Amino acid sequence: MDKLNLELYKKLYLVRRAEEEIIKCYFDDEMKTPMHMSMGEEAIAVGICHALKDDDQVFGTYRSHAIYLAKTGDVEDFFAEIYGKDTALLKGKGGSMHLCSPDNGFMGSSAIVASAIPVAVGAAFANKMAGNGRIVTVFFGDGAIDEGVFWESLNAACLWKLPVIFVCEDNELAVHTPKSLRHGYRSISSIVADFNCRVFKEESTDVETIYRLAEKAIGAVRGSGGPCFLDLRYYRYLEHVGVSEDFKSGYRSREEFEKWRKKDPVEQQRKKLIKKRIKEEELDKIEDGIAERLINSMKAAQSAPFPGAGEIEKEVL
Amino acid sequence: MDKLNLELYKKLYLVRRAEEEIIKCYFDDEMKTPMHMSMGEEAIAVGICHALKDDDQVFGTYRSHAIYLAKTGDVEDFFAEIYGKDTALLKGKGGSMHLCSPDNGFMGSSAIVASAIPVAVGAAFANKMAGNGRIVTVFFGDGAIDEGVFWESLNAACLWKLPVIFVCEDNELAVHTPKSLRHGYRSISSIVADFNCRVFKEESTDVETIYRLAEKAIGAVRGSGGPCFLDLRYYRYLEHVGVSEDFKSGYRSREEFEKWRKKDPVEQQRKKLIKKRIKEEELDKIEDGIAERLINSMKAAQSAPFPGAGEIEKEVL
Amino acid sequence: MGGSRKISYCKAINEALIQEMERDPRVFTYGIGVPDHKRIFGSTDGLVERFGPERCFDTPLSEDAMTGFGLGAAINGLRPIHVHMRVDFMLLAMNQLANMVSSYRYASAGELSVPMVIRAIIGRGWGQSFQHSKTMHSCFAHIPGLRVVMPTTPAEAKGMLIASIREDSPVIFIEHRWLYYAEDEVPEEPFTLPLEKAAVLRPGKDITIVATSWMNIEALEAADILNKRHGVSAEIVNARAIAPLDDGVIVDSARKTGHCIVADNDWLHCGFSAEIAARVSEKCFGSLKSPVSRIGFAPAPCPCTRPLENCFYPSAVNIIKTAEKTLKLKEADLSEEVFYSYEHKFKGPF
Amino acid sequence: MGGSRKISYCKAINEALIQEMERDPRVFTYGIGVPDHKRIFGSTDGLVERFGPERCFDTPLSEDAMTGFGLGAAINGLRPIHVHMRVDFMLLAMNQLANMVSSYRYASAGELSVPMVIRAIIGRGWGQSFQHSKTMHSCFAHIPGLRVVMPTTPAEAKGMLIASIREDSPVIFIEHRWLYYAEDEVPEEPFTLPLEKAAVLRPGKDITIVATSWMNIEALEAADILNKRHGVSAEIVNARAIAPLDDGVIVDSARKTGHCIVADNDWLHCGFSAEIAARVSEKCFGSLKSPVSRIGFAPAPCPCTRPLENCFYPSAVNIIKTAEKTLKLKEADLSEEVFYSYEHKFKGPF
Ligand SMILES: Cc1ncc(C[n+]2csc(CCOP(=O)(O)OP(=O)(O)O)c2C)c(N)n1
Ligand SMILES: Cc1ncc(C[n+]2csc(CCOP(=O)(O)OP(=O)(O)O)c2C)c(N)n1
Ligand SMILES: [Mg+2]
Ligand SMILES: [Mg+2]
Repeated sequence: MDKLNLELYKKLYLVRRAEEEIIKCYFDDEMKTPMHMSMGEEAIAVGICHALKDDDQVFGTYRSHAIYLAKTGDVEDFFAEIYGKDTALLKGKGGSMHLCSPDNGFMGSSAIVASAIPVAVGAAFANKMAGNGRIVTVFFGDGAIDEGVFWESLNAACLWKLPVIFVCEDNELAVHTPKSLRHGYRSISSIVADFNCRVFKEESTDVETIYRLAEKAIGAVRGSGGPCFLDLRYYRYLEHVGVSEDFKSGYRSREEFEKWRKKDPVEQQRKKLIKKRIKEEELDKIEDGIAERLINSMKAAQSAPFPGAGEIEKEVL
Repeated sequence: MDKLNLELYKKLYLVRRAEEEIIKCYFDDEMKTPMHMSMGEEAIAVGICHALKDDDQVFGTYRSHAIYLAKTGDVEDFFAEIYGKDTALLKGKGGSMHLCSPDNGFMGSSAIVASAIPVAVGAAFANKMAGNGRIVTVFFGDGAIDEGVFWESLNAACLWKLPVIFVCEDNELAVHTPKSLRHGYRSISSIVADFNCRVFKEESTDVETIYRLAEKAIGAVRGSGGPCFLDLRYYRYLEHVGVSEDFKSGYRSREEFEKWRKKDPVEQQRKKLIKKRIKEEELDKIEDGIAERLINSMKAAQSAPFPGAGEIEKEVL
Repeated sequence: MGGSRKISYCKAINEALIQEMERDPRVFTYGIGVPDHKRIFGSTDGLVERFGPERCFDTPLSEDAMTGFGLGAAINGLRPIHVHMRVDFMLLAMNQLANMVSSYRYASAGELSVPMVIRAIIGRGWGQSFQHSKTMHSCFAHIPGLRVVMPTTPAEAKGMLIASIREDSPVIFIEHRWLYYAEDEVPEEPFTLPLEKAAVLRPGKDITIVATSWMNIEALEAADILNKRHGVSAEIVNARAIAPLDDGVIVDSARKTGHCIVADNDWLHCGFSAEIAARVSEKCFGSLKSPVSRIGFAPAPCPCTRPLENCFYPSAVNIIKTAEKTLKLKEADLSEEVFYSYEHKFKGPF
Repeated sequence: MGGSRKISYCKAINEALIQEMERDPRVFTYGIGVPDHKRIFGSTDGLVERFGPERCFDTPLSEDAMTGFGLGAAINGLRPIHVHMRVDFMLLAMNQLANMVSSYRYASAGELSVPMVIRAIIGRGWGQSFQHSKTMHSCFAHIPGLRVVMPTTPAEAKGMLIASIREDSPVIFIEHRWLYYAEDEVPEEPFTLPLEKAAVLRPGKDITIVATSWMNIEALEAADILNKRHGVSAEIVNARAIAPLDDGVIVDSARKTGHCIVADNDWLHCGFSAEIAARVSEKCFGSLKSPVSRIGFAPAPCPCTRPLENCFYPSAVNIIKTAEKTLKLKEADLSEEVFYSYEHKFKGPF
């Protein structure tokens, strides 16, 4: 049996299903936090996070459901947080945009575009000083590379040869604005390759391909000590923020979506497993198990208490 | 007679001599403004500014004596300003770091590293909208390219194809810190060339070479409408700020200086003229004329009145 | 002169933009998302269609450079309007704002001027947390050379935006997201309102409530209840000008009533509320019957979850309770009151 | 316990750095020019020799990223000290400061902490103009989650820097360039001073002068002259803690004297001086015999030329004149007085 591909699928399914559950409940208006959905990018998040060790570290953006779930394995805390409940690690202070689980190597996510990138570089510096072998991976979008701080951070990581992997999750959009209206160059990969940085580019939605690529990048970081840059393409299924489709708003076409949908990372991986002769019933059972866990933790989150007013001024300093 | 080379020499001499006059008087402690001297970079400033038209526009840094003098042809206002006098256009509000003469196309200089770069890009946008054919040139050091705003500005200029020339005056130092401690890449030129930007690189201290290069860059901007990047090397003769040498402080050697000194832009150009059979006496006379103008305007500045206290709150809004 | 009609705050902004861009070809509007289909919550509707992509355009995500870009365009004769969906993003441009935009005119001794407007949206959205909830007017106001205004009513939105666009110095124009739907009478024709003066929003005689932006709405509710429950007549002074600030209206009101509460849409420490409290305390010394009190955000980053968010943001209830304390009234039982709680209406994301 | 000896403010900072880096291997110092031969005006002397380039290093000119870098190192267990030769350069990092550093602990509900010190130098140099002359403490102090301190004496420099380095939340540590040469008794052994409290610098009974940073030096001079010329006993309260601020010492003093002047090393509008004036006016209501006055920078960008620079910066003379007005004294003729005018000593560049 192909254990790797099954494990990858489990994570893909978990991520996808978690967001489907969110969609089902979002209009109940109990999750009062802006949702930036991961749908479409699951292969990147799962492929990379699966290649990382438990104590490797990850930083994300407001669009971090997938990487959070893939990195941490947590579900219970996740739902409690987006429901804003006292049972969550952050007690609802962060919400969907600010997930954080340091013990599981998820070091936080920021809703200011590009602002976690230098933090990741500093975290990598600390790891290097500690000699703990940990790798830091920071995820960001193709919009983040517009920001000066991306360039400053890239330069510093290359200069100091820090063990950090920059992952640009390129959906060609910043909110609704295409790259063509934002970038005065053809290819970010070829620019970054002129820095002291290894670059890997990939457009696949196959999680195994991403996983292998991540292994290569991790190897390169461990080998050289210096950074890598992953330029990975995906298609954002839903609107920028919110849980609905938005193909009618005119800035992109449903046809494009349909093209990507044909190579949907989750379905594709399921098909691959079946081709590899994993029984469909077995998969169904696995999926049901995951779904049960998700639904239960969601219910637990729904019925959990809110934090008390005293929480507001705690942990400020 | 080689009129071009003579004109270039006059400007070189003016710039060099102006700074020499400053050095002579600086320890009188009457010019109460921090001096960042241009000595060593005259060929760049003069070569480029001479290639620009009068109504083309220039932005600089705290180290702008050379480009200010080369672009504006002004001397009187310059000295009045660094003496902080009421007779200066800025009435001493700016000082040496904040020269400004909009009527002569010198649009200002900033003492925050890299911060004039986006301003130049916006000025170029306005020129493009006005269709006035003006070109904006912004000068900055090899330290400025460390700052994120350089990358943001470069990207925007390339994206919108704006008529702006970026001039990186590379003296390999930011204050006392060499490029090797700041840059995580080999060559800025090759990186910028991956943007939609023409790049020209030159290490010459020959003003004519720089002038021809500038002509080429200006032609490229007028032709394409889009930006150029000039990567120009020079050697800073004096300390970062102040009017003295600093070869004893240990971060760089006098030997290196001596190597550059052999191809000093001003002396070299003088030699060239003599080779071209311009009589030395003629040059002496020209130099004396320039010196006289400089010394007179310096004296005028010294004896001019200070601005009245009422000036302080004028022109705030 | 045309008449006036009820339009929303959002429409008032939109109308000001269209009328000024129509009038003056040097005006252009730009910023992240400005021409996209959401149109900055509708406020930039129709601009790109009318004025084309040269005068209404999107930008890279580069707040710092885009601010410098506006400055460069302004000193070269254009009149840029830069839009930020969130004031928090302006923090990336703080260097350009405080070191460049604010001093360029001074740095050229008036040879160059900076007719630039920066529109920034603030306001409690909906679970926005600590990176999308600041106001920052006091920090901008602290820097000489920057004008800062915060219109509250639709008429102010239009009149002050037109005045800002026509102004030759930089103006930071701060709009509260929740005010976008407020409707009121607004003249059809272009008109201007002063950028440095506060205005009495509701006259009264017993106590002065100085409020900024959305806090005026809370103050109006509080004033109604104070009147109903205590017969107290509160005067609300809308502090729509933050810097520079002609404090005459504020000081006159406080001197008249002898009591003053400042309700700012911001944190208190070193904020605009401190400035008002300091000025009122100084200039009304001897006329005040009680110390000036201040109301604002809880001293913490803004949390996401609703119950804590409710503790973070000040409301009519805080104003009422503070007024009761100030006037030494017995605390009214507010449990029966129905508050205009906008957050119940507002569905995410922002 | 070792003894104490007179050392300079600069040496006190240097000693604190060395002792803490010696004590705790997690501490490191970095920033533009930190290890170069000028050593941040001498304050980082000996660090790179003692602790090597891994714990004392230069950086690219990237203030924004370098601030985020410190944050990342801090949440991963190190204790960074980031140095800026000028506070003005911190404006490039305002986003990291106000959106990231200040809220990271909150954002992780205390799972992560941010033991980071940011040293920034301020102060009138010598024709520095408008981009090298800000103080900005009020803007930093406005953001919950940031500590801001401004030590004045050498002992404070050492004790507060050690406390800052040992503190688990971010501290912005603001040093005035002119104080670098001030000498005073400082204990040899490491010691800490509280980060949230003001201190009485000179006891008095007739009027309170609350001063920040260099303004304490001006206040001392003013107090001498007020005593000599008017027999007035001024109490100087050194507001060395800006945020968070336990205002007890300040309020007690103002209540005791009944008169209060705030002399801040900054612009007034929406500044720290407003916060102090607001608090004193509120908490001493009824005990004040005169309104609180404020003294600070002229409301303009800082000009370069000396005569205008002299108008820009507040001085002992302003304090004396304000005290005379406050106490209704006849204006003393100060033309014979020799003021300790540091700017005559100070030769450029900064
Ligand atoms: C500094 C900053 N500017 C603007 C925004 C508003 N904003 C939020 S997400 C976004 C687009 C980001 O695009 P990208 O980085 O490609 O990420 P994606 O949403 O596509 O995953 C923008 C402009 C922000 N949050 N931060
Ligand atoms: C944003 C900012 N950071 C730091 C400084 C302090 N500083 C002044 S000049 C300088 C070095 C700049 O080097 P470069 O751009 O190469 O110019 P050069 O002095 O070599 O001409 C530094 C770090 C500053 N003025 N602005
Ligand atoms: Mg994107
Ligand atoms: Mg240099």
